[in-house]
Amino acid sequence: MKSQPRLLIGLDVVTVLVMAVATYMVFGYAPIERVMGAVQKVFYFHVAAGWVGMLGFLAAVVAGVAYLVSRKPVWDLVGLGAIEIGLTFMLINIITGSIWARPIWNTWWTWDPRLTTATIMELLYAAYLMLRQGIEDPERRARFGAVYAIIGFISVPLTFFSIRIYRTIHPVVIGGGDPTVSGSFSMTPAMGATFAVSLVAFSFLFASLLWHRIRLGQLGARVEQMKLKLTE
Amino acid sequence: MDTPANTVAYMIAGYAVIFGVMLIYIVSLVVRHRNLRQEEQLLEELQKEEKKAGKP
Amino acid sequence: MQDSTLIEVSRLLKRFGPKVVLRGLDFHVRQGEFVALLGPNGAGKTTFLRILASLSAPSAGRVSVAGCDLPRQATAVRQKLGVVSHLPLLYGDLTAEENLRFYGRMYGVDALEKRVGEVLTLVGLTSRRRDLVRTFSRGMQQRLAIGRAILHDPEVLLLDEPHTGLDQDACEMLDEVLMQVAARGRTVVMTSHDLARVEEMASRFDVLSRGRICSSVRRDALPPDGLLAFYRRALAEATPPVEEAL
Amino acid sequence: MRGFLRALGAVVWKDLAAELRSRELLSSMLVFALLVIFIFNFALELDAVARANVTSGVLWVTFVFAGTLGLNRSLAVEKDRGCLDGLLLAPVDRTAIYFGKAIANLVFMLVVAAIVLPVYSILYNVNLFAQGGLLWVIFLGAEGYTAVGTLLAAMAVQARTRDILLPILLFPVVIPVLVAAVKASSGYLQRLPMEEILPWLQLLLAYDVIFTSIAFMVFESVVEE
Repeated sequence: MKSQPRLLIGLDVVTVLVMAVATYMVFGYAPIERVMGAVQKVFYFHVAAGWVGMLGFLAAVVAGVAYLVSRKPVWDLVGLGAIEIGLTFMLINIITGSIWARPIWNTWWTWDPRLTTATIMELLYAAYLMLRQGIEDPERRARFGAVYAIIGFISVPLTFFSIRIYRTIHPVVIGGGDPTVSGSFSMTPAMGATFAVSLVAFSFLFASLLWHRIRLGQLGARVEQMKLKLTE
Repeated sequence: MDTPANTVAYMIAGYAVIFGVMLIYIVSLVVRHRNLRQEEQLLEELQKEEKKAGKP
Repeated sequence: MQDSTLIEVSRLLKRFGPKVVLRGLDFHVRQGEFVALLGPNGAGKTTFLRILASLSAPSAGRVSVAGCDLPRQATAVRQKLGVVSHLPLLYGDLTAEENLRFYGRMYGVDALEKRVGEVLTLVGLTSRRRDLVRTFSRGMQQRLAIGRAILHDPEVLLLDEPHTGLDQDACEMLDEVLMQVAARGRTVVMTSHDLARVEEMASRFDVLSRGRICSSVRRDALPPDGLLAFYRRALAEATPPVEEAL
Repeated sequence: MRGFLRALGAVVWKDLAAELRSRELLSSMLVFALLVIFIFNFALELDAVARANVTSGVLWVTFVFAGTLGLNRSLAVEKDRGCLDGLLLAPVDRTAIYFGKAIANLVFMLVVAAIVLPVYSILYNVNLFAQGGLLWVIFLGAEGYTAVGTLLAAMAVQARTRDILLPILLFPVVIPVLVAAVKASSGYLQRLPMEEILPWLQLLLAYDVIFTSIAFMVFESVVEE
């Protein structure tokens, strides 16, 4: 087993540092929002987690296309890892969204397009994992995984639009939006800075986790190979 | 000026979920990694034994 | 002799994930040969035949059939191949005739009705042409499967264990059809477990073991103690500790 | 191109001829569809008021469920006797096979719709044929559904868990079709002005175009080895 490459160690260190800074900014630097109070602070990591989820699913599509073109097994590991991470962070996004919704909209759940789409994505990629589980041949598993990741991701914007045409009550923070929608707020510069740092921190976290997950997959593949050699 | 609503409990719950789920995922990575490493070492030993047995 | 080589396989490698099934297989067949591929279970016979049939892509190595490379020129190769597997590849809810008509259209066979009639006569199913394949016995299905495979008059016929699940009579009828095809100068590659049966039919015997062709012999060069003895020796030489019994 | 159309036609003809003979697929889809409608009748208390709102939803849920049944069966037939290999051995473009299967499946869905609609009309004393637009919606919805469904069913039948896999794979992807088709249908049934129906029709059309092309591009990698 090769020891960790220096770049990865560096990435880990940077990730921990930026995450610490982001966490500090959320609790110590960003002001408390005037109407919603402390719960508004959930917003920073809630959106950042959703961002990582989307990054993961997007990376899985890129990896899927790359796999279908090149047939290199490493792209399958990238795709699987990206989806695993995407699922984890989309879950965080959905739960925190629900926690936010409770005091602000007085309900745990709303059929708002983003929330609903996020949940459908969660189900979609859970189906991806079930599809993989049902196939023994690793090559076919990779191929079908790639195809489903592509099909699934392309359906997401259409799902979003189809639900969007129902009226939304989700706050549109960036780019103004409807001020009458309860739960929307305008960001002060300090809030904006905190938000930006959170996004950067979570992006680093994503890169670092994905890299570790790919290495885990490679280790798994190596162990499989050794097992085969011994049984021959 | 209105005083903000008291929603500290929700904020704490939110961040507990955020860090909790991330922690679970990282732990799962570590555990899977450790299991694989153990298996790898075991297989390496078996391979060595086989080579020894094969030589004479 | 170079120009009559019909199937050319060199250093063929096939991997399923970490598992290597074919490791550097070399295989050459000349026009008109009837090659029997022998080997224990798991030697890679079916995998090899699926690669020749263009159903499975090689991981590495060169495969060419009738001058066309696989998998690049797969469509051209498919036109020249007839394949019979241990599954019939027929639709139970269509009649014998309709099955052949369907596959004939897929292959773009000219004067289809006439050809369907010819093939049905050849495989001895003319009287059952309007019956559903579902109602056929295993032997009749297998004969029709051969009819399906030779419908477009392919240059090469590939057969994977065609005798599996057939009784004695059905086997003999199948062999008769096969010999007629071979007698018309077509090239045949067939895998089988039934040594006694192929000893009568094939013109060459190749033994596949652990993903390689380990021995090959023409029928006229077969040792006096017969194919079975040759096969056992070939396997014993290929795998030093005798672990794969017949 | 002629070879492509010939092969496509052959696959469609083969599926329809086999189905005409056995009627296994259509009869199971139909019986299932009618059962679903009856279950809805009691589960939702479909009185006159409720019906006006839920008719299109009931119809589409019925089509979608019956559709998975048909898709699974249509591809399982190919897999079981090795016929899929038989198709793949033919010297034709693989996408001709895909379109052949997809068109046959679309025909089956439309046949089911053609029987369910009048039956529903009689059962509930509404005329579903009064609005020609509804038939359009059914065609567009069924096209998108079978385009994706045929592709995913081809994957599902090659998996170990094939019987349970198809709906799990298919439903999250066809939600846009379902939402748009339900809204467009109920728009027509409630005689809403065209500008309220149009966005849904556009969404359906966009879905059909996008997913038919995607399936066209990736089908080969679903069946090859």
